[in-house]
Amino acid sequence: MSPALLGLHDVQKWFGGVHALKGVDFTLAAGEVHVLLGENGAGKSTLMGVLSGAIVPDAGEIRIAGEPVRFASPRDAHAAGVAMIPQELDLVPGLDIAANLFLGNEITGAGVLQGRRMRDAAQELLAKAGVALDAGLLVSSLRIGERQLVAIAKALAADARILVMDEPSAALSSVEADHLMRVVRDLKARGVGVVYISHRLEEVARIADRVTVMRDGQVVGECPPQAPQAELVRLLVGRPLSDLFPPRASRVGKPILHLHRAAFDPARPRAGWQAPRDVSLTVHEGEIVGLAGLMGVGRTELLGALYGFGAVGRWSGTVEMRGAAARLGTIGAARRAGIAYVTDDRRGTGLVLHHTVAQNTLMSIWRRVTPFGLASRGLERRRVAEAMENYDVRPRLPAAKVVNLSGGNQQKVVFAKELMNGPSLLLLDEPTRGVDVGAKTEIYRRLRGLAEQGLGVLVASSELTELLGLCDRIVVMRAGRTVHAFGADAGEDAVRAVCESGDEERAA
Amino acid sequence: ADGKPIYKDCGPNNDYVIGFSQANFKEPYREHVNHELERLVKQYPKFKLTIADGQASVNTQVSQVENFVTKQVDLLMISPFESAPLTPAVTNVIKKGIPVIELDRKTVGDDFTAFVGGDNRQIAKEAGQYAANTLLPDGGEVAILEGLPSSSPAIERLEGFKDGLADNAKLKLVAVQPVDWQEDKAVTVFGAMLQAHPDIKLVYTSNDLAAAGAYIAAKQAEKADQVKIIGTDGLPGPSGGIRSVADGQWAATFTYPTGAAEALDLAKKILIDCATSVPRNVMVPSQRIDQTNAKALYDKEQF
Amino acid sequence: MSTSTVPAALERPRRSPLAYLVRFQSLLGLVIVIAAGIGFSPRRHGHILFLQTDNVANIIRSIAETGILALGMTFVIIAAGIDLSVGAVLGLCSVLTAELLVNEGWSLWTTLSLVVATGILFGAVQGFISTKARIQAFIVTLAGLQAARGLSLIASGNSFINISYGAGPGKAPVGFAILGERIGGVFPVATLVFLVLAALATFVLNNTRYGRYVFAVGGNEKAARLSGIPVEAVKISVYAITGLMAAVAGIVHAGQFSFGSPNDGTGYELNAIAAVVIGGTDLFGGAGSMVGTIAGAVMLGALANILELNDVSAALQLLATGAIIVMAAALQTFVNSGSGGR
Amino acid sequence: MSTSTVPAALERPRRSPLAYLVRFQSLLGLVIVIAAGIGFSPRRHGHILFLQTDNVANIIRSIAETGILALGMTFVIIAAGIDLSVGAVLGLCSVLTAELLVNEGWSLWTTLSLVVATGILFGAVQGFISTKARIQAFIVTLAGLQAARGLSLIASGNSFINISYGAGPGKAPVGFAILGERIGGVFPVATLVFLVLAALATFVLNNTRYGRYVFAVGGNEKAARLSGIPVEAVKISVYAITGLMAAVAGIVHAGQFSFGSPNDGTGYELNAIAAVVIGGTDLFGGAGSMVGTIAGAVMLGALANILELNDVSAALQLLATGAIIVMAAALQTFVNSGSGGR
Ligand SMILES: Nc1ncnc2c1ncn2[C@@H]1O[C@H](COP(=O)(O)OP(=O)(O)OP(=O)(O)O)[C@@H](O)[C@H]1O
Ligand SMILES: Nc1ncnc2c1ncn2[C@@H]1O[C@H](COP(=O)(O)OP(=O)(O)OP(=O)(O)O)[C@@H](O)[C@H]1O
Ligand SMILES: [Mg+2]
Ligand SMILES: [Mg+2]
Repeated sequence: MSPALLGLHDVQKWFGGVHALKGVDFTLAAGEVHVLLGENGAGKSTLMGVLSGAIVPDAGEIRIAGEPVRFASPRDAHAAGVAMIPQELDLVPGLDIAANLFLGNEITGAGVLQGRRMRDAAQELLAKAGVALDAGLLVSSLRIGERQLVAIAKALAADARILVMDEPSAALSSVEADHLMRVVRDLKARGVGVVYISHRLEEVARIADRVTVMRDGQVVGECPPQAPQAELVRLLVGRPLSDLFPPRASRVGKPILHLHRAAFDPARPRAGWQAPRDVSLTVHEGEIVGLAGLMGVGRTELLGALYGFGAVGRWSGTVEMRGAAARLGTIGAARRAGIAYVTDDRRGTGLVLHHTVAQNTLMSIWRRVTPFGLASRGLERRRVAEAMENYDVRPRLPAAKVVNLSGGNQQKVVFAKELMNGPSLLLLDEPTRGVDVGAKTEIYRRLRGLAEQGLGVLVASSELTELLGLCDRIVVMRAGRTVHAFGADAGEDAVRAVCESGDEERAA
Repeated sequence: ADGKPIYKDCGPNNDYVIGFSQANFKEPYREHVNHELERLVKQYPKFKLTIADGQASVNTQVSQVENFVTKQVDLLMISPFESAPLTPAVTNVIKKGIPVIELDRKTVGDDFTAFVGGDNRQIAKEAGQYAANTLLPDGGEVAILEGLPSSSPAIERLEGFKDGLADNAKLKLVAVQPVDWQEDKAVTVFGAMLQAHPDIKLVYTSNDLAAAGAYIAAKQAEKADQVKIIGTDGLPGPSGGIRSVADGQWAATFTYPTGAAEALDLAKKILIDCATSVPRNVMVPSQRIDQTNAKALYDKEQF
Repeated sequence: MSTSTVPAALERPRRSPLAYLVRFQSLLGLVIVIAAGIGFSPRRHGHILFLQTDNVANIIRSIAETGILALGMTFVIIAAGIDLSVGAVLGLCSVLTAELLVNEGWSLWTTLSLVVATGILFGAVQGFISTKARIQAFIVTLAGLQAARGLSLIASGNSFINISYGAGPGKAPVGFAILGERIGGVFPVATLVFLVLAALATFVLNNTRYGRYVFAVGGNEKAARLSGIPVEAVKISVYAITGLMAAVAGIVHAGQFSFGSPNDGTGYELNAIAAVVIGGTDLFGGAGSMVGTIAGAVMLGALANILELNDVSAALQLLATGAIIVMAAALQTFVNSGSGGR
Repeated sequence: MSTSTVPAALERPRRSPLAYLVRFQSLLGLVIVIAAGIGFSPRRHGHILFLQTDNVANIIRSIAETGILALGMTFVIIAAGIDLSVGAVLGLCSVLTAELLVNEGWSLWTTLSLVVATGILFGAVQGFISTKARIQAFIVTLAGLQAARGLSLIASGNSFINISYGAGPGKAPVGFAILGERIGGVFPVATLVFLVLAALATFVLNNTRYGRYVFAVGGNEKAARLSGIPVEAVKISVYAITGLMAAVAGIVHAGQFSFGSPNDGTGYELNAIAAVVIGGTDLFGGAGSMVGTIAGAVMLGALANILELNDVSAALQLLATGAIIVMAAALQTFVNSGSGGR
């Protein structure tokens, strides 16, 4: 039989004390979509890093079309026809989209950059990836979701034989995700081999030809793409998982946050910052309310404006906390009102990447662990240990630098940090982006638990299944407005329909 | 004097280490002093001279004086960057029984063995009088390019020159700007001055570098003939001010004596001849270099 | 389908008037200072001295050297580096030039090429050390500053060297004097050198692949590496560029002052960096503009000039300079922030 | 850089020998220099001059002022800022002290409190401007440098001021002279001031909430703000601290040299920053150690001393200083890299 397009054999990688890859074998055939699943920290990104030349393995060999190859740098991998969409979107914020798409292989004539030609070519690539963005925009002005799409387009630009997608759908909402599926399918049709990493199990059935599951730096098994989710989960987590989502609220209490026809006008309107224009919703004690909508409809901005982050400005209309009119708009005010906030950009605004897990976890509660303004190492150590335990941050090293944690574990640290304050209202933006099923269920269960104790939660997510499974109510947004509210029993299609439809019925 | 030699380990047969703490190596004048000392010390086979760069920082220079004590030099020569700050350090040297010869600037009080130098104020005053009486008897506009503001030589030369100008009421001092002893700054600043005051007839500069800068600016403004330039330092050699005067670029410059020869002679008296006393103040006169004597002097020193 | 993202795109047209203004925000400070210059300039029978040809010529001459340094500095800073050694390297190169021409009697071209080579090498070595040994550029170039001063003391034998022109030993070729001349008695040759280099630098930064790489490396080193950009080579090269610029500035210095001194150029690095940052370049790298740098340099020169024209006292000059620099910078950030720049 | 970010104790539970070595990496350069000092020190009848009490005393005296400045600088740099004005503020404060004591005849305590207040205010204003107007600290403090020099020229009337002690007009209280004294004829009072402040600064940085805030703000300003840390207050306060330290340094300067001059302190900022960075603090903020800074300051002093004891020529001293600084830094990053530093 002809050799596989790609073959990784017995790949090993150590990071200091961490044995990230313990001898992994992995193959990929031309025109095949090979889905790679695994818990956070399983080693997926590391394995793909090895394949794309970003990480030099300590042992093992890489074969492409049977030929053994050595990648000392991403450059070599490019040359061998390997392209990668990294998990942590690595774009240059100061350059425009076109420049980013062609970074490293610019179009030049006589040594001079052909700006116009590149922009036109970029525009086509964007269209191919289903992105209607102007190629002249600075990447720094793009949303996470939009950056994700640009990263996809960038990978397409390389038109490679082997394309690695590390959680490409993490930041996408239904429409973009659907389009991504389509893109992957016609890559496949063109004979490109695709490695697809995701924590969204429902995607598996839609595109996978083959599924491989990793755990603790090893391949723990393959399974057919039609395998039932429960089976996948069992392989992933290593034990059967009763059910993903905890039971709904038994009883909801008094309203905590109440918005009626509320609007936020920023002091300095920013292009692309979708200010909340007409928002009506209520979050009660013990209730988890979801915000649904397509990319850019203003969920992130709504949460930001409530917490006083992202833009300075004033709220108008009814804004009440616990039945009393509240003057929100600054972080101080929000925190005094007992609001906590988890941003959707953990690397940019959620964490101090080069600080330790300990430092990050304690960041929002220094006040509590420093009696009389003096640091108490004992107190610090105890709170950190407890937090890492509660949120199962791996590896359990308080002194590990957050930048070296896997994406999912980074997210857990953000969570721990925000919840240590014991808030009464929790604002979550894409809370489980890049978090594995096991961790997700933990997070859901913990959220529900906190809700039971009277916490109110407002969560924006691009993952509809998550909202449907977790929330007591789902509010759909469009262009800064809340347009409809669904109960717990809402069906996926109904919600999607409202999200993607254009008409303007008022929220209940 | 009570008959005891100034330095107890003196005598004709020993070798001696002389430490010279120079205020800084920045100004050409100080480079010149260093060269003079290095040149002349060769005439004293018993002397070994080491020079330290005070880097225009009192803190650094104090440290260097202290280090000379640690190294136990036999005699300290010093050109203090500023007087008061160096005084305690020098006093300490005297206490240790090490003779101190100060060049160019005195420390406060009497804790030094001898001082060799000129008088900034006097030199600048002569320059002012020369301008007032000889160069511009019928008056005109005058400008000054000051050194580094609030450093003592800059202050003394500025005030001295003003005193001198007083001789002639018809002179009008139209502009005073600091150029921090620097040629490039002098070009820019004097260029602007000539714009604001096109009729400037004479400019006094606190050192030769500034004078060179002033000349460039005047030339670029095509006013080289109109503006008479007076420098200070009067350094010899192809790079020095004497030559610039000889070439007719400047009207005059006033030598600020190094006192190197005198200082070394004192050192010999103290260390080798075991002198019991030496003159405390050796004033080395300044000399005016002008069109009358510049050429002669310049050619003379090109032995 | 993909229409869902269109609104977002439409909200951010590429060429909004604001964006347009912002592209030239770096010129703002300059405009202000010039306006102020005209306003406060002393007049003589109706003529605004500040605008007189000679005065303008003086201004642009006075900035030639720091301007040249600032050009190189722009590359380094955009690449998220810094180079404190440029002033000292300028001094070293002016000394070398004088020494070789006058005392060694080398020919003009061999001298210039050697001096330029020295500058490039010195810069490249600094870049190499800080890149390979991963030492902060600040430290390496601060050390480089010391080393350059030391070398120039050695090269000059602890003394400054005047350049006199003519034939025969101890004289430099007359041609070299041109750097001190003014074309048509008006336009300073030194400034011409600056302008030519400025045009070149602007072109390289904005219109070549190399320029792109510099932005990428400064903006997101990891992304640059993943895109197959030779990050280390780029980082080293930017220091070679500052070295080159410092060498040229040193030659210009020696030329226009017929003079080489180990101490010349002291503190120039701060002026150069100031010009760059006032020009709107971000000290943390990844963003900046060459035009801005040029504007910044001219602004600083015009500022000093207007203060001198008014015989402002040394003390007030210092105060005014400080105040105006801050105001210019403040204005820029204000305009910037309107467009959601960081 | 890596571990200095970890408030030491947080990693105590598991201390590998490497981690242990790394915790003290900042001392490495110092150890080397001292070893070298002993090795190369000239000896006189058996005694190692470098180690003689007097010599050691001289070294620690010589670093008192830059040391004090470096303490403040450490806070600013960890908070991802920079302060170029400290040298000038030192000058300003030395002038003020002399002026008030000598020419205005103020009492010692009123003088000192006013001078300290001035320093703090000056720093705070700079912090306020750069924070509120969002101007890069480099620019604001460069302007501040100019302003401070301007002010000191005004305060001193373009002159320097000698301080003479005694009673009556024109004389400063005798007590003030103590700053020039040496305890038991050995230990310099100026150094004592430095040590006290150093202990204080180390404590504040490592053992207080404020210290933790400084690290957080420097590490990621946005994240810190989101976590409810009063980012702006912290940023302003660090400049107030450098201002305070500069004021104290200025007083010490006036005291130990009985002198105040607008020109004093020129260039000190670079030495202070060098001490900080050699001490292993990251110029990009979020990481650093006070102990490292102290070690860095002492190292620079010892280095200069050993070179002079050996009669190294000025030129070679510059070269050697440059080389050794780089080597020390290289060694640190080398040791660091073992522990996955950035
Ligand atoms: N640069 C690094 N230094 C140290 N440890 C690292 C580094 N990169 C990864 N690791 C560790 O290697 C292991 C695998 O990380 P990896 O990112 O491959 O996991 P992953 O499967 O991609 O997880 P996720 O699904 O959350 O992205 C983790 O324990 C992580 O902490
Ligand atoms: N023009 C912009 N400049 C800077 N940041 C922006 C801009 N537009 C959006 N953002 C921010 O980018 C982040 C990511 O946006 P995100 O991808 O979450 O949009 P979305 O969640 O898909 O749509 P939304 O959250 O608005 O419903 C958010 O914090 C958002 O505020
Ligand atoms: Mg991953
Ligand atoms: Mg969002």
